[in-house]
Amino acid sequence: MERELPIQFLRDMLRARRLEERLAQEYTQGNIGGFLHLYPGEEAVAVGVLHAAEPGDYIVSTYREHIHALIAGVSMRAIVAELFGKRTGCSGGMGGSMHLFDAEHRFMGGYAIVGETYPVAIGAAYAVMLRGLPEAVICFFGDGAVNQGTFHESLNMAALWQLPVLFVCENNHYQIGTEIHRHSAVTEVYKRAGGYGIPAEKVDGMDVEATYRQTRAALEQVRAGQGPRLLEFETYRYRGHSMADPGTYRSAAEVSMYTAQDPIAAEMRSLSLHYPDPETLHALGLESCETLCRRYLDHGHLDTQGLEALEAEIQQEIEDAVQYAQAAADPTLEDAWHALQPNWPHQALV
Amino acid sequence: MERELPIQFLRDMLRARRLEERLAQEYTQGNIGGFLHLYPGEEAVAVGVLHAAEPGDYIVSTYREHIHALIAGVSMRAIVAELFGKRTGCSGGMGGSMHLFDAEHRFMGGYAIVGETYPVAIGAAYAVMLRGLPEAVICFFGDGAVNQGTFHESLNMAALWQLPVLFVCENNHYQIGTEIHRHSAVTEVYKRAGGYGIPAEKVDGMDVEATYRQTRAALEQVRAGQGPRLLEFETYRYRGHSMADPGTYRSAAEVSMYTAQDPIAAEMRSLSLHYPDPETLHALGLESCETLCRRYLDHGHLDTQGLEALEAEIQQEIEDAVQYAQAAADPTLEDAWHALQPNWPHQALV
Amino acid sequence: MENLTYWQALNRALDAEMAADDTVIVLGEDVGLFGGTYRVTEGLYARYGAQRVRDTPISEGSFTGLGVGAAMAGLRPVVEIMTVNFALLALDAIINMAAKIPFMSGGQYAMPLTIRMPGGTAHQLAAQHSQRLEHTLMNVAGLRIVVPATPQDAYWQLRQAIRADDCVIVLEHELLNFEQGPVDELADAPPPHRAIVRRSGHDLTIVSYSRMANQALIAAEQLAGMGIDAEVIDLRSLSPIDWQTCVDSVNRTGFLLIAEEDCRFAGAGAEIAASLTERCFHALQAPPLRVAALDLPNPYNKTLEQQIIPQPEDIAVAAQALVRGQRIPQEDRA
Amino acid sequence: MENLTYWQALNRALDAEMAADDTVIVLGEDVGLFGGTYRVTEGLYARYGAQRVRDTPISEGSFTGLGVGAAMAGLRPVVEIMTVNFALLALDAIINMAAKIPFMSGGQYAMPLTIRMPGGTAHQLAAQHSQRLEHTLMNVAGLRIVVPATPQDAYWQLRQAIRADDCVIVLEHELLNFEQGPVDELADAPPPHRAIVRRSGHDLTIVSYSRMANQALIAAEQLAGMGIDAEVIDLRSLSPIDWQTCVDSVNRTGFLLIAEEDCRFAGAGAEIAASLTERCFHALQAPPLRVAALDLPNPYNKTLEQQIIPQPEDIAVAAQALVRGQRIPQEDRA
Ligand SMILES: Cc1ncc(C[n+]2csc(CCOP(=O)(O)OP(=O)(O)O)c2C)c(N)n1
Ligand SMILES: Cc1ncc(C[n+]2csc(CCOP(=O)(O)OP(=O)(O)O)c2C)c(N)n1
Ligand SMILES: [Mg+2]
Ligand SMILES: [Mg+2]
Repeated sequence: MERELPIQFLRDMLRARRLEERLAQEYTQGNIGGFLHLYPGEEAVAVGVLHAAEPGDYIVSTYREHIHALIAGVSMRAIVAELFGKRTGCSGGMGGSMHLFDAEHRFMGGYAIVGETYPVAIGAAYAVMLRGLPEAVICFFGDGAVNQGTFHESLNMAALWQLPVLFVCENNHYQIGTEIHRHSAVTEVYKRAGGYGIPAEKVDGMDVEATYRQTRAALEQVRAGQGPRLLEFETYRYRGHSMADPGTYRSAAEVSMYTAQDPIAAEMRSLSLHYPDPETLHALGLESCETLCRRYLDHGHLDTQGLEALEAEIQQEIEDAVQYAQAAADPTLEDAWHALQPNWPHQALV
Repeated sequence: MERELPIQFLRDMLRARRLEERLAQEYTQGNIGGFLHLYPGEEAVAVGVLHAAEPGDYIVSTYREHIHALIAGVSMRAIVAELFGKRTGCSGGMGGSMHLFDAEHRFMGGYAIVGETYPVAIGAAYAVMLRGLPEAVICFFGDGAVNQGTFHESLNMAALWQLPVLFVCENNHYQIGTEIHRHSAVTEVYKRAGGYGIPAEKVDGMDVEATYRQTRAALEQVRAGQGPRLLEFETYRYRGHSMADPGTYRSAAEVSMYTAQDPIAAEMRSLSLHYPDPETLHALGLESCETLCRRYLDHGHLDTQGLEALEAEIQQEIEDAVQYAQAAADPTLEDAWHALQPNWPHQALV
Repeated sequence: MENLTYWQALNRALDAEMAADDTVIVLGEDVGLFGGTYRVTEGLYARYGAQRVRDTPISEGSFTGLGVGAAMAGLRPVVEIMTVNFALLALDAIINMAAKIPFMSGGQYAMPLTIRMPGGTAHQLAAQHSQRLEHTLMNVAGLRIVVPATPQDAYWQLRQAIRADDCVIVLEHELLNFEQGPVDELADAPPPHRAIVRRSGHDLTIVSYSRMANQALIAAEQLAGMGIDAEVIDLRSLSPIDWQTCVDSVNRTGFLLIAEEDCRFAGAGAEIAASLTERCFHALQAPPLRVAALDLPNPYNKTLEQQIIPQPEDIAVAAQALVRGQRIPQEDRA
Repeated sequence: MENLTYWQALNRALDAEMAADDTVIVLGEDVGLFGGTYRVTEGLYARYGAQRVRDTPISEGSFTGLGVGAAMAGLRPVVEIMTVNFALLALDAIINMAAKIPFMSGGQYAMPLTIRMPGGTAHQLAAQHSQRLEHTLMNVAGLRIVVPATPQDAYWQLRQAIRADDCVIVLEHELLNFEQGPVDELADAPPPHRAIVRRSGHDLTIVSYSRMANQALIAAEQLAGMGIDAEVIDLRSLSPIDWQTCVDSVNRTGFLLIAEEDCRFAGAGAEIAASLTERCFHALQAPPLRVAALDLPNPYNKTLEQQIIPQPEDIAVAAQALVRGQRIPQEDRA
């Protein structure tokens, strides 16, 4: 692996982590509205997968997409401004946290209806196939999204027509409060690709280098016209499903059910439903960012000063993005009418 | 196998075949309207499967369901009257060919939107599970219906909650004019049950005794609370998709594509799109009814007089049903309003 | 008589019916162990167990259809679709199955199915999470639709829905869930589809439903300050609609204003305006006025979101212009 | 100038656009090798090949969504949903995706997607195969809806739909498919959403669309026999609606009758009645009258099916009663 890559990985993972820690604050201060679905714990997937992508690739994501957008190249300013609902946000303030779009970076959007990313992805892939270009479409989805009918319909068509799509499952083991063994009869997502004859593998989504390597290999086959591939990344979200997700009353319901749960499952759930303390995470070997820092320090990829410099630079970038967003103007009703149908103004409809 | 069973099989297969030959005539004479989807060629599936069922079992079917209803015990009179749109039809003349219902025989209906039978079936099975009864739900669907999202969603829930459903795929290799290898990435339907951990097998759907044996075995497991099972019956429809299906112009389109098709596929398609002559069918060993007759004559299950008597008795039953239907009255608008909400008349809504 | 939030009232209604009839089951995403996204099913999982309070996968089309099949086989399922927006994935089950099976079967099958779905514009949930579906469901023969605006109606109408032998859609409003109100669990309920006059007045009739009915009451107070005495009717039900209560009022006041959160073009208000025009044409002194959402998807931006949905002030201003015979400026692009 | 059937006109339109622009693709069930259930895509498979004329599995939700993604990536897909009835499975793709993506993306993405769907009441296809969906789609900001009633309009409006950069729904009528009419492929088309006066008269205005507009013309002839001179307006588009053409007419005639095949309750006619009442209130001598389908699913029985859908005679009788100021008996249960 190239010498600088590890540093880039770490840099982007820290950018992701620090940005979202800040977003959580901005949300509690009321600068961000609606639902806010955060990514801490899952950074190694977005960073590894998107570093393996080419600029010409299309990306289709969910409502938990800030980091996908960031790593895909969307400016932090445009992302934060969108979350603040501003005119200069990447969706003009119309979309918000769940609907980041950036046509220039082929970031085809965040979709808030679970299961919508599949058809959008095979559609873009259909266009790529017609043009015969060596481009790929990267389609993100969660473990819960696997049970939506569109998964089945779209994977069948992708395989039937050998479309250039890489299906990326971010398996964090939860559909909001429902653990995977309670929503899927077969809990190893990659096995479900067999029903369509799509080659699939499971990858350790907490190891950024593994996610990068495996994705790169899969994308090569996809670009070579060998049809779709599916990768299941075992990963982990440290926070609640969304900021709106009140952990408070859940524990009560849990307690009344604990007896029925095995200890690991209970441990896992409590992790995903409450904010776990760093110790617990280390104990479970789950703290992707810190683990990575330590590894790179040991391997001599970087030294403490380097790390501090990196953190400072990132703080700087975040400060700048937040200030930019705060200063930006709100969109007007005119903007809204224009966004509805960008083309109408130029057409005599009636 | 009990001594009388074979005769019952043959009897029901002939009843099915002769009835639908008559329905085709009645349709061309304008006594039946709408779409009429006929079953010739597939009789061995309905007869074998439903002879293996118990009276307490629920049956959920498609728009190609006349024979499922007939073998499930719905009277031929009520079926023909429904196709004639009469008040005494099994759906009061409101449903027609695609919507036969008979609550008394737990025949939960013919559904005309492809893919609707799965959720209805798991719903009935959920009720059975709650009551803890040794009943099963039999869910019919075609090879084309496998690609509807409800297949995926419903089979996952059936497996997750171990619901007592037998999924019966009537694989006649066609989705109207689209052959299976052009609509499914994996053409062996039974393999697609693997994605849900549902045990599944392929069965020769042209052999009534095989369909009976395999279904019985599967139903025993289902009733024993071992969860859902799926059986794929390889079968075959001799006629067009429906009476409305004009074979005429298709051949033209085909010719322009023949080069691209392999001979067997072409042979198969031409078989399903035009009415094949008996010789061709025998050559392919596909004529279920006649093959069965010959086998039974050879095995001495019955003799020629017996066969003639059988045919005569069946003609009699069909004559009677048609006359009954012709004589029956049309439903009134009053009946329609009542059918809409059987309960409203008794309730003060506002 | 107790003060309960809207979600608590719904919770009590579910609990009462589940306790009274063990064919009643609840299913939906996170309704069990998690206790319901809007807390409506809180505690039921521990009380009635995983089989009667079933957590489902994200498979709206099929778990709603499961409710249909279960209802045909003798259960009284209460399906929770987490929000109206996801019901777009279940419309085949609702429209082609639940609404039509009793009819297609010649009346052999009843459809004792209740489908709950909170919807409407909440706080900056953006275009895909802020929709209304009433206009779509109203056009479907075979469905009944209730739209409770108060905890008391939420309690009454959900219990009535579960006991009805037809498919009843309970359209809740996300912003009402945490609002409080008195609930009398013992009082007799009015018929499920009876409209009520929430405020009587003689200058004009404001017809509304769900959360917007409460907004209309606020507007009525503002109007009182301007010397205009508005009558406010809360329909409580959108299918069927209790026309008589509306007709009596409009014939007295001569002016009709319809306040709805739905988009104006082909929204629920269109039917209300059209039917009441047919019934009260000669009593009307001006055309019925619809105060509705702009024909735009919901923008995420907070200020814009407020602008596209009618606020009490908008209702008051429009009502004033209506009775004073002034022209009402309409944001209308289509 | 040629005489073509409605399906041939649609076929010519597709052929012309596919020949002119190779980003135009057609997809749907049996549109290719089979030639299309209603023959609309006949011959295109042989001419443009399997990639541009794509036969799909029975996966309405996803192949419609595929059209959305393809449109975002630079194609101009024409999705055929075999009939309107199956579109209930694709409403998330149409409403939550196609209609909202341009808006949610702040106008970054256009949506050059055309969705064709034949619908309406044909011959005894029963409840699940005889539906109308216009009321549902009209309420969705971000969609445009055309409803051609003649081969010429079918040709013009489908070509315009394919060239438009917005999502356009082409609602065809199953019973129109084999009707003939003159088609001039060279003449300039009127704007896609302009209504036209198909017959001018001065006694009353009949507003209609799709097949029912043709039925209204028949009724108008019957009315002429009774000495009543009806003006018949074919809307051609249900979103947006060309109000001005209607207003001009109603202000002249003073009477408005709306003829639609949709169910009466919350159907398309409700919006037409409500908007034209707002715009023509003082010119109206009687409330706008809706002649629509009964609020029932379609019965299979032939006689009943005819009874629930307005026939030319029903329109004529209602029109007569309207202008003569008599009461119109309404079959109305809800
Ligand atoms: C069709 C639909 N149903 C339900 C929801 C509500 N919802 C939002 S996220 C979510 C869980 C999704 O879980 P998963 O796919 O594993 O993604 P994760 O949130 O874990 O990243 C649910 C049920 C929705 N947005 N869309
Ligand atoms: C959702 C939906 N899409 C399309 C149709 C039109 N259609 C009716 S039958 C059919 C083919 C079904 O094929 P298959 O499931 O193999 O059953 P078969 O007709 O071969 O018995 C299609 C596409 C429909 N009825 N419903
Ligand atoms: Mg998850
Ligand atoms: Mg088939």
